[in-house]
Amino acid sequence: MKLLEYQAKQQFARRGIAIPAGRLARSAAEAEAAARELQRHAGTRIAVKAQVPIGGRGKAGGIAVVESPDQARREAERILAMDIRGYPVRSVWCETGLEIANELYLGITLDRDRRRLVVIFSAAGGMDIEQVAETQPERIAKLWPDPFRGPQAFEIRELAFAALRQATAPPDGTARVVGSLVSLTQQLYRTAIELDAMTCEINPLVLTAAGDLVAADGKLEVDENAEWRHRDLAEELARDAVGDDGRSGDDPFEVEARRRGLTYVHLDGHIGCIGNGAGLVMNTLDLVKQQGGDPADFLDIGGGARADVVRNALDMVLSDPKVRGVFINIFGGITRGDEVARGIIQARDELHIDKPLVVRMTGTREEEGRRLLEEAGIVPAVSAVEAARKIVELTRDAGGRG
Amino acid sequence: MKLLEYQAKQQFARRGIAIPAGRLARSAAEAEAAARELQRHAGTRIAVKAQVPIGGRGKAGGIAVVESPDQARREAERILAMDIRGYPVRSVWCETGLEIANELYLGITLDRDRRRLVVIFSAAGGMDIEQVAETQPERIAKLWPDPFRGPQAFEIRELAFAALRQATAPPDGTARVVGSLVSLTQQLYRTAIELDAMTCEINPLVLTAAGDLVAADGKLEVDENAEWRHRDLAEELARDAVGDDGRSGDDPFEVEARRRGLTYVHLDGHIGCIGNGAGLVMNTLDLVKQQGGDPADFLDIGGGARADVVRNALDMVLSDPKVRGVFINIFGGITRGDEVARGIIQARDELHIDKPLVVRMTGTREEEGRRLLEEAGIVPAVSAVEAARKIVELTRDAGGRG
Amino acid sequence: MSILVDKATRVVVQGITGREGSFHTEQMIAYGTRVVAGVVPGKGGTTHLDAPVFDTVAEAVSETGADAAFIIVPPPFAADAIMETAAAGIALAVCVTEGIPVHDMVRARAFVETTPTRLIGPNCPGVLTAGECKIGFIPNHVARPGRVGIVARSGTLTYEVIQGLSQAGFGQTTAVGIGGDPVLGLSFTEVLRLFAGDPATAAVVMVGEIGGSDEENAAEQVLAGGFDKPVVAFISGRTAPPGKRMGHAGAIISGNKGSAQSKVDALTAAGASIADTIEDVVRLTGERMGATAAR
Amino acid sequence: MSILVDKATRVVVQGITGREGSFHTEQMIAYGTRVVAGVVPGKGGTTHLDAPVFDTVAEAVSETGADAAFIIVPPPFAADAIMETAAAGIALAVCVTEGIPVHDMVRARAFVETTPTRLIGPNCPGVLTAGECKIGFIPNHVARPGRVGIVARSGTLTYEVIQGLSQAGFGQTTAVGIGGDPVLGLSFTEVLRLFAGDPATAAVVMVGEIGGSDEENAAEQVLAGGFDKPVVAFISGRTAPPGKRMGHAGAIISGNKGSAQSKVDALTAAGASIADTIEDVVRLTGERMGATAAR
Repeated sequence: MKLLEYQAKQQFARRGIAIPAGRLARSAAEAEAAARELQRHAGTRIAVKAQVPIGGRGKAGGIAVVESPDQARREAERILAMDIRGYPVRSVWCETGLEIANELYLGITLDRDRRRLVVIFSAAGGMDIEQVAETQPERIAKLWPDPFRGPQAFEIRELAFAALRQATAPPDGTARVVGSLVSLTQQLYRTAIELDAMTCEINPLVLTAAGDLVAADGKLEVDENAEWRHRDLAEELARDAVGDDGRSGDDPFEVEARRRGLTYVHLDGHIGCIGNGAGLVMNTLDLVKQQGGDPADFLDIGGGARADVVRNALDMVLSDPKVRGVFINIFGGITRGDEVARGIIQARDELHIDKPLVVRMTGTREEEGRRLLEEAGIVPAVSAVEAARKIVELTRDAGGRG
Repeated sequence: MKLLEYQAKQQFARRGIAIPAGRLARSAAEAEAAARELQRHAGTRIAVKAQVPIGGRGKAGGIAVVESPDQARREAERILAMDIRGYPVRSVWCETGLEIANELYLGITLDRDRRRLVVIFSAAGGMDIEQVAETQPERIAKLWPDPFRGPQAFEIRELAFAALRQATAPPDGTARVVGSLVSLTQQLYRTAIELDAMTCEINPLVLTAAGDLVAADGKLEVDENAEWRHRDLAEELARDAVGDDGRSGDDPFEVEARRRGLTYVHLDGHIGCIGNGAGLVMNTLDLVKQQGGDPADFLDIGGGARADVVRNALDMVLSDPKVRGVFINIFGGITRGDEVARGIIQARDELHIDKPLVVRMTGTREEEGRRLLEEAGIVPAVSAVEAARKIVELTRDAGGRG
Repeated sequence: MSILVDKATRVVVQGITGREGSFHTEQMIAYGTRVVAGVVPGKGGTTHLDAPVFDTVAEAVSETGADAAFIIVPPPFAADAIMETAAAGIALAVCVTEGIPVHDMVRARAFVETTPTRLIGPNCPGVLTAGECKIGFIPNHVARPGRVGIVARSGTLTYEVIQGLSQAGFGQTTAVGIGGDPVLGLSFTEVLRLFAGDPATAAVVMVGEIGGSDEENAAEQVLAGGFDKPVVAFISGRTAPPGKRMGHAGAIISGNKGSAQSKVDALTAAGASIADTIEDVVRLTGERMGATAAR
Repeated sequence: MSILVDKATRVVVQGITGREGSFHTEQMIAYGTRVVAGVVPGKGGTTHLDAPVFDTVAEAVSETGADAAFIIVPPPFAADAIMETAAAGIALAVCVTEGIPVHDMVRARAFVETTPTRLIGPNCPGVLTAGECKIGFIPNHVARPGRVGIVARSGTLTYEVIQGLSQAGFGQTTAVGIGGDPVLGLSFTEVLRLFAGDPATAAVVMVGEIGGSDEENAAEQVLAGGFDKPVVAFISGRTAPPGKRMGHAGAIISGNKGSAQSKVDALTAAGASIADTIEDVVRLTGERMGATAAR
């Protein structure tokens, strides 16, 4: 689950992190009203920001700073008509501008190599942070908190002093900034832990002229494996997004696959690919390409899939009209050949599949599985390479290559 | 801060622990109304329980189980007139009765020897738990969770299975009970951590006929050193208790001392005792007794006390009309002699003290302190034993003994 | 010889009475694995597949001397089961559960590090020493005893490699599927070190995939430092679509590591032969071992 | 010889610029203690009492080689300061702060246990090696060098004992005030073991008090097991009123331990002489040491 900026900020605010006052708007008129309301209280400039679950919207023109409600309406109209890297903009977040003294960076993510979360802090926040990380790594300070203890105040102070010493223009009142960073980092860490975040980021983290730290942007991505722990959040997001699942820009096939609970990536080719296990499916795609074919998708039925999952998968893959045939590659381990065979036969019969199906089947219960397929008139291939060759051949015959 | 039963239960309930439905009553009429209300919803028997911050109220007759609102009124009237081990009963908690299958025990406290919290669980809960602990220690299972990790589910299962194997009549559906105990223990542990509890206890923890675990009683004591972290709780308690500070039964001198922020224990004698450091004050009391005197109090001004604290302490001690004279025993370490001397002189002058004061002063800044006292006409004693002898002599002269 | 498991390994199965747990335990027993106990809280005192069932791992260990665990419990309970295993002093824990929340695994892995327990997985096919013992899902009939060690991230590709090698006549010592999750127990680095110390293993096949930098680390820390056995490496996902990314934190941490090219480069520099297909793996293994030594 | 601190000890003061921190650092310097650094977050780069001030303990250690810390910061920050000290690799941390929440100390103590750092306190008068070094509050003029080791819970009674011994001509090696809080660093047990290994210490005075069972544990685990130096023990609070108790948990854990009688019994059984007053302490020390050996 990727939260939109305003949703992430609401989660931050709930845990004590300061954010600018703001309102969500789904139309130009709503944006105008929001700007009027915000200026009544604060009287400052207003930022109108595209809500899309992807970075780089600023450089793409998805953020405007306006002086008046009228201007907010015009800019919102323009932004709401945009499509940012494949994501149509469905809403804008209008918020009061900040008196910026410094732009810092604070983020938490998983460091796979260390098998821990890492807290990243830099005094060089803003849009160029990745470049800073590459060219001036000494300006990025990192902390890998003990997973049970979490970041201790002294560790955060060490992190903060280390980064601030590398700042080109160290902020005024370092002691106060460091003190605020200690609580802020603990709040952000708590957010990450409580929400099972894979990424939890504030960039820029604004140090205002008045000396306060404010989250001027927010990114938050929840581990999909942990969604069962966050049903309330998922519901809240759904409610918040008024009938939209918050992943508005996604490929419709992928949205449908998620609804069906399948691990599916939509691609451009003509050959549907289904396998058990991500490695095997990736290899299946590689084999298809090596044989001169173009995969239409990546679909992993995972470990231990039963007949109904296989039927579901076939139905999904064939819902893409570009698909001319399907390559099912099964090496049974936890997955059992007989279960998969039953699913394929059932799907073929019930869904009246008339496109070519090539099934490679080996591993646990392969004999039972192959017997079932043969009895149903489906000839299983022996090796994966052979199967790949065969499906490419069959789909080429079926319609000529793109 | 010792919470009353109903306050502890509210804290439990807030963290997901099941408690019986209940109402607080401060008069017999309120108890009658509460019983009527509770019976309307549940139709069961009602327990009317004295709210006092001390154990043993059941054996003292502070709990009645009633069948009707009318009976609730009569029992509440009786209980509200009681004084349980020095604590007058100011309120009763009326709650619905439970269908009890088993009475268990679950508690968390500090284990000084291990320097950790200990989780204690027994299938032999109820009033005799202390006796069980003494005579059948194998029926009490203990767990010392890592302070950063807290109790893990598997550790709680080990604890629970160990205790349940020792149960004389193991409850039905052990697997379900153990599963519930895992969440309950983690909730109780979270309560203890979040509230800085020195003791956090459910006894009896009732396993109902329906197979649920319900906290039939609750004890919760908050570390006084951590009260600054729980201002909201203190306020809530004060609000809840309607003008009463929830420590209704306390000695009025001790209540006043707490208000003044002093560490004071009221005793029965005639000699006021003030010192810096608990060990020194205890020794001061010992010395006074050895010399044949009776201490009127224990007052520790703590480490680093300044002049105003000393003045405050003298004022407090002398507010007890039984006090005939005061022994001030100071061995300066972090506490400085000159500061203490200034406080004594100021107090004598401003409070017009005419009762004998004996001051023993040595340690850090003792010379400066002694000089100040001498200049003000107060002769400091040289040794503590001498000082004790002198104050006993002076107070005996002042009014004859006991 | 072999690494991690052999004929003497005594296995306790956590989740033995579940549908999957039961099926795969049967498969393991059929392979020759000594399954000495099961653990299912609340079912202590019963028997399943001829093994005594206990409420806790600690009891299973003290009653049966189990020294390895097969953990096949649902995701919400898996991290706890891993910690229970480590706390009970089990030497090897194999967790096959898929879908464990990453934060759970970060904690479980940190817990395991405070004990001597070795963890394989989660979300892995497990470990198999040809003809002696298997813990996990590797199909029973694909392996045959020999001199090739296998360490792989992907489960199904592990099977492919074993099958390919066996069919070509190259038997195996031990195959280890370390799993594909972001937070794992044993990594390539640690398994390669074990193979380095195993005299029975004459060559190693490594099956990596895009993401993380375990392959790069293993190449730099183990293979480049005097690893004296031939290594054939296969990296899957070279044509996989790049994930859609959000936020900067990931890029700050991983930089350019994790791509297929980065892995191929590091492994090539460390002296490994790079295979483009499973067939390639078999061919290169033959070439590097010399036909005679291998079979 | 001595234990814990001597002339070479290099001390960093956490909270050096506070009113109390500043005053007691001056006293320590006047006693001869080598104060090499201060730590106050945000005041790094300044100087106080001729010592360089740093933002973090880690920097103070790397810049000055400090190996002991005097921690005098307010209660809300004290547990964190203790952990920072331990994480920075300081050998001895002395925390005098009073009023640290118990749960904070449970965590800080557990953290310290994962490091080689020794913690004294909190809520203690600190440590003093006569004529060489003091860290804490023990008044400067009461101690004199000699052969008696002192370990005490109460701060002010520590001073009483030192003064009493000094006035009677019995000098000291090291006096350690371990503090009276429920959760402490060094206990009687650990300090007595240190005295057992210190050839300069010829006798030990222990000052305990009611509550906990440190005194009983030390008696059973150290004194009864071949501790070959005379021990004089004083237990304060024998006439103190019993606290009002609530709940059963405390009683289940401590049983009958913690009373003055329990401590006196355990110490007597372990061969210690029990003193009823400070005067008694001095007299018994003289008797046990033999007048000549002592002075």
